[in-house]
Amino acid sequence: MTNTFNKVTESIKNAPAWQQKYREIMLLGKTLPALADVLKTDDALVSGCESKVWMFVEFDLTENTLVVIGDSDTRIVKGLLAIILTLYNGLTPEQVVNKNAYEEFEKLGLISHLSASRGNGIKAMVEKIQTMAQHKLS
Amino acid sequence: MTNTFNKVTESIKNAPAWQQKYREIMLLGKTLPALADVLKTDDALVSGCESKVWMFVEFDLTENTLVVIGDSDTRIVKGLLAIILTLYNGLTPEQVVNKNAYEEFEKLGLISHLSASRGNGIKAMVEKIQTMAQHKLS
Amino acid sequence: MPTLKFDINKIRKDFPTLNQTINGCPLIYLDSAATSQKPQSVIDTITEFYTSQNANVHRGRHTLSEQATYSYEQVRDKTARFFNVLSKEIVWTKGATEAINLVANGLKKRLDESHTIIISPLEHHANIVPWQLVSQQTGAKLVSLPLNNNGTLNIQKCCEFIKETKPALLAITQASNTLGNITDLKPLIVAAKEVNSLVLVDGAQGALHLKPDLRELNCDFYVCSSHKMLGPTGLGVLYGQYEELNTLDIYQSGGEMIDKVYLTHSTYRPAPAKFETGTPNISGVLGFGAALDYLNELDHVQIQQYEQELFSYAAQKLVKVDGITIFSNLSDNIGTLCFNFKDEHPYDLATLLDGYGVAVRSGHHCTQPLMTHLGLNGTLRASFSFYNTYKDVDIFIDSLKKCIALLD
Amino acid sequence: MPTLKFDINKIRKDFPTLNQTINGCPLIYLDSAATSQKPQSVIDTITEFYTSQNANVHRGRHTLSEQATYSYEQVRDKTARFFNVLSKEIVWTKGATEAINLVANGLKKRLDESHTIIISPLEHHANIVPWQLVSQQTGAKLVSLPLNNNGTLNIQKCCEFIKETKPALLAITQASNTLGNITDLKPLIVAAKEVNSLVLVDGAQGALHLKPDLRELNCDFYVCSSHKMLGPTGLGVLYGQYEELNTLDIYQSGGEMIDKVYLTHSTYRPAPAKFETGTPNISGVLGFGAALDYLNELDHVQIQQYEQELFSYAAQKLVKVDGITIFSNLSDNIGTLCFNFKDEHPYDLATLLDGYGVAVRSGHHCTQPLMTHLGLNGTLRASFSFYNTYKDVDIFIDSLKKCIALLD
Ligand SMILES: Cc1ncc(COP(=O)(O)O)c(C=O)c1O
Ligand SMILES: Cc1ncc(COP(=O)(O)O)c(C=O)c1O
Repeated sequence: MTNTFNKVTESIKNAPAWQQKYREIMLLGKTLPALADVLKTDDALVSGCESKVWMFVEFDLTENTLVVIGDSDTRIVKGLLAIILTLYNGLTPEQVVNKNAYEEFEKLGLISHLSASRGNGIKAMVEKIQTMAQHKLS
Repeated sequence: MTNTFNKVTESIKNAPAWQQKYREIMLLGKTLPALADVLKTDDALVSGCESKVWMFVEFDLTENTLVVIGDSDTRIVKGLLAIILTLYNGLTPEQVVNKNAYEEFEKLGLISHLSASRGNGIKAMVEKIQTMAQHKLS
Repeated sequence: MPTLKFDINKIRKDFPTLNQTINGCPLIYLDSAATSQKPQSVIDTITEFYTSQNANVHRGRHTLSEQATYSYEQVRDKTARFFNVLSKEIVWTKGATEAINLVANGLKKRLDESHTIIISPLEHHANIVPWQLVSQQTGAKLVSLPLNNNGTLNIQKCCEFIKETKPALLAITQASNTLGNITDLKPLIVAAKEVNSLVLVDGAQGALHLKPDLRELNCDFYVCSSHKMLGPTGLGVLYGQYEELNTLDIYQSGGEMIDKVYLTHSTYRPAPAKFETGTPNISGVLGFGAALDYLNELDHVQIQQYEQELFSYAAQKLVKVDGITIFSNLSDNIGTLCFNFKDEHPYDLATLLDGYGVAVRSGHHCTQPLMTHLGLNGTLRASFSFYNTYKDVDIFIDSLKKCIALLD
Repeated sequence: MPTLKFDINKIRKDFPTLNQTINGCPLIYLDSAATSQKPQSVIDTITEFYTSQNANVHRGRHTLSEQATYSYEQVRDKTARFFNVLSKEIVWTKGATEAINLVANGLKKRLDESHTIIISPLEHHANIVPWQLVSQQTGAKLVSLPLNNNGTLNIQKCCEFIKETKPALLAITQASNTLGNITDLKPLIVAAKEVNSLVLVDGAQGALHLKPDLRELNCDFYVCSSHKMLGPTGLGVLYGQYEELNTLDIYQSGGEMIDKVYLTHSTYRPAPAKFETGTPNISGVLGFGAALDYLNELDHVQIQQYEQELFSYAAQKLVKVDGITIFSNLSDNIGTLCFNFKDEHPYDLATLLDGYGVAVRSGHHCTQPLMTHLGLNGTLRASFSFYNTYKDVDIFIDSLKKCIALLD
């Protein structure tokens, strides 16, 4: 799992300039399959994002692991979403709760995206996943 | 008229310290006869004063001169009122309009009392007299 | 009164915020429609107040309080002179939004199903939602002026619409915060007055760039925000023609606005006092006074001329960028360029532009109905002010091209 | 967290305003109940914001705007920690007065003739007039707690009164701004909760001196003003227990608080956003954050102890001045002395004291019903804070004696 994450994000971490970091993020976003339009409901919207983010967080009951799918209408947020999905997909609720997304983003040099701004969706996306995991645990 | 004013206010102008200025003002206030309680109506109140000031502004129709009487529940304001009355009583409407009370107060070294503070009654008292005179003129 | 010739180099030096780097690049601030930068004199006034003057107003006999009250009321006079109205017609609010809410609330009791309120599809949410609530609460109809597909008003049609509708109130913006388009207010107000309508003008965008003479404009209410006029945050101005202002129902209640309070009822003071309760934003008012002083030192005609030339220069350069669509009207504009690149989401370009130190805004700009009208989800917005330079425009356009290149 | 020992000399240096002369005498500021002085760090934070950070919040993707938003929201968290509540339970208003108005307006639809609202005769007009209006508009009865002749509450009687009355709401001050008397809130709130009443506490005077733990206090709403807590003007705090807060009807409307806006209707965001419309007082919020930082650096227990000792010292000296009557309770007091000299009008003594650089307040202190209850037209009020000194007290008493001598 962490290997997948490292592989996926290596190019971001190693990008020498912010321009390339963003390019890599946007490329990553392109690899994320688009959600079918029928799934892009208002209920699935993650509130607190300036751009639209649709996200479904479920648990695979047999494996007891997280399954997250999502999409966004912007390239950059979609790329960030892709990172989050890689980070959390397949983890157990315990693992999710112990996984600090902010640290990982910091390592990628993307921490400026994690401010408390309401327009910034990352906080909201991570919270939605964490809430789900906590709910599962209790 | 200006002579009366000068005589009355000379001791204020010549007072070497603010303490004495206030003493003289308060003494002046004491010389002002109290209004009968029946005259202390809400209608007669000059609004915009922190302390209560009752004032009646009329014109002597035969002489065409101003007649002002008034009272206040505080010693200092009553003294200031006494100055204003001495300044304006007996003037014609034209003379009232041309008489700048602020200049006179400045000469007495009392200008700090003339700020735009709503709690300060002098502005309101002078305005009431000036409005009356202007009304008479037009 | 205005004495200084417009000198952009001198002006730049007056605005300390402009003199900084973002992500290693010089800041290019193109978000003045959201909030303006502040001249040093405004900052100094606030500092000075808290350092040596600080006291509450209207309540004390002691020197600090008298001084504070005096300075505070002076700014009311200054504001009145700026707009050519009377001091007692100026009410302090916390912003343009609150000022509109105050009027909306104050008119409520007079409205019912027989009345109509007209707004326009150009309005900021602040000049829409309060009227929706009034409409829901009173039954008054809320209707909208006709708007051309390109986001401009056909003034003649609008005048006819107003005269037919005979609204109780016309609430309309002086300039669109999204497009920058200036509303030709005069004929609309004449039409409204012909049918005895009240007129509220939302001057949040117009006050700085257009400096209206409100007596001449002949509207009944005008609102604007200090923070968009070089002044501090947390302060708005409501102008109301005195009779109309004083007849509005009271809004907030508490100390200061009252005359007498008994345990069961109270009596109120006349306007503006009856709309100003609680301790006001004293430092905000004093800072706003310094902003007005600053503006009065400059020649408004020169400011406007400079802004117009800068805007034309920017528009001409932007139009030439491949794939860009501009939604703003390029004449009669306060200096705001609203645009998109192809069908790209504006969020991405705004984020990338920030990498180059260029601050523009993306989104619906609190004008969702206008977005719907234009068939858009959101746009980019670059808004200029007289402290921007031709070099700002050049860097903006260059950076934009680089960002576009990053997209594919 | 608190690390520094209480050192009055150091503290004095932090407050630049205190270091000045009035009419040639050193300023003795005894009007902190009207507004507190500000430490240098608060002033610096405001200056810093306008000098290098200035941008609007919540709306932009560019760096300045993100930074401003981040700092701004941090202060909400800080405020929540200060009062031991949740961030989402904190609403920014323009002052304590607006906060009370917001709650009063938000409860209106739920009230009718069958309901009762209880206030106390100690309340500031800000916690009276809004409830009078609610009462007039809804038919709900407005009644008052019983108050002893000396201005103290008989808590047992009050509790019984509450339990009998079963009010929809109890709105009560944490401390009287006129007398300084502290309300023993806990038993009152327990009584109110027993009969399912909502409780609003007016903390305008209490927040700084008493630093309440709101979770423990168990009130539903709490309001206070930044400017009385070492922070800037134009900012207030409303705490609302989240469920209760979120069920309040919206107050002002416009941008930011909405989710979707159509031309005819809109949907709103959850609290606190739905109560915060328009551009907020950003510099005010950041300055308030610095004020909380300053307070957190000090040990609240030490502050309180110092204030209490200073108050006792002042009270003992004042009691001994011939002809003085003190109306304040001398125990359970936040540090405010309310008094008169014989039947002299307080205005005269306040004016004369100012001549000696002593800033006290005179008048009804926005508590006319309390004045009526005490049979007074007005009083003098000397209110102390932890930045006052024993020497302040000495000069105050000496000056007072000199002023009294001037009277006859
Ligand atoms: C007890 C009390 N409540 C409310 C207020 C109103 O506070 P503000 O004027 O900051 O809105 C005050 C301030 O004087 C007060 O002392
Ligand atoms: C046209 C217009 N009206 C109203 C407002 C609201 O102003 P404020 O947020 O200062 O209350 C704005 C600000 O964005 C605006 O641009």
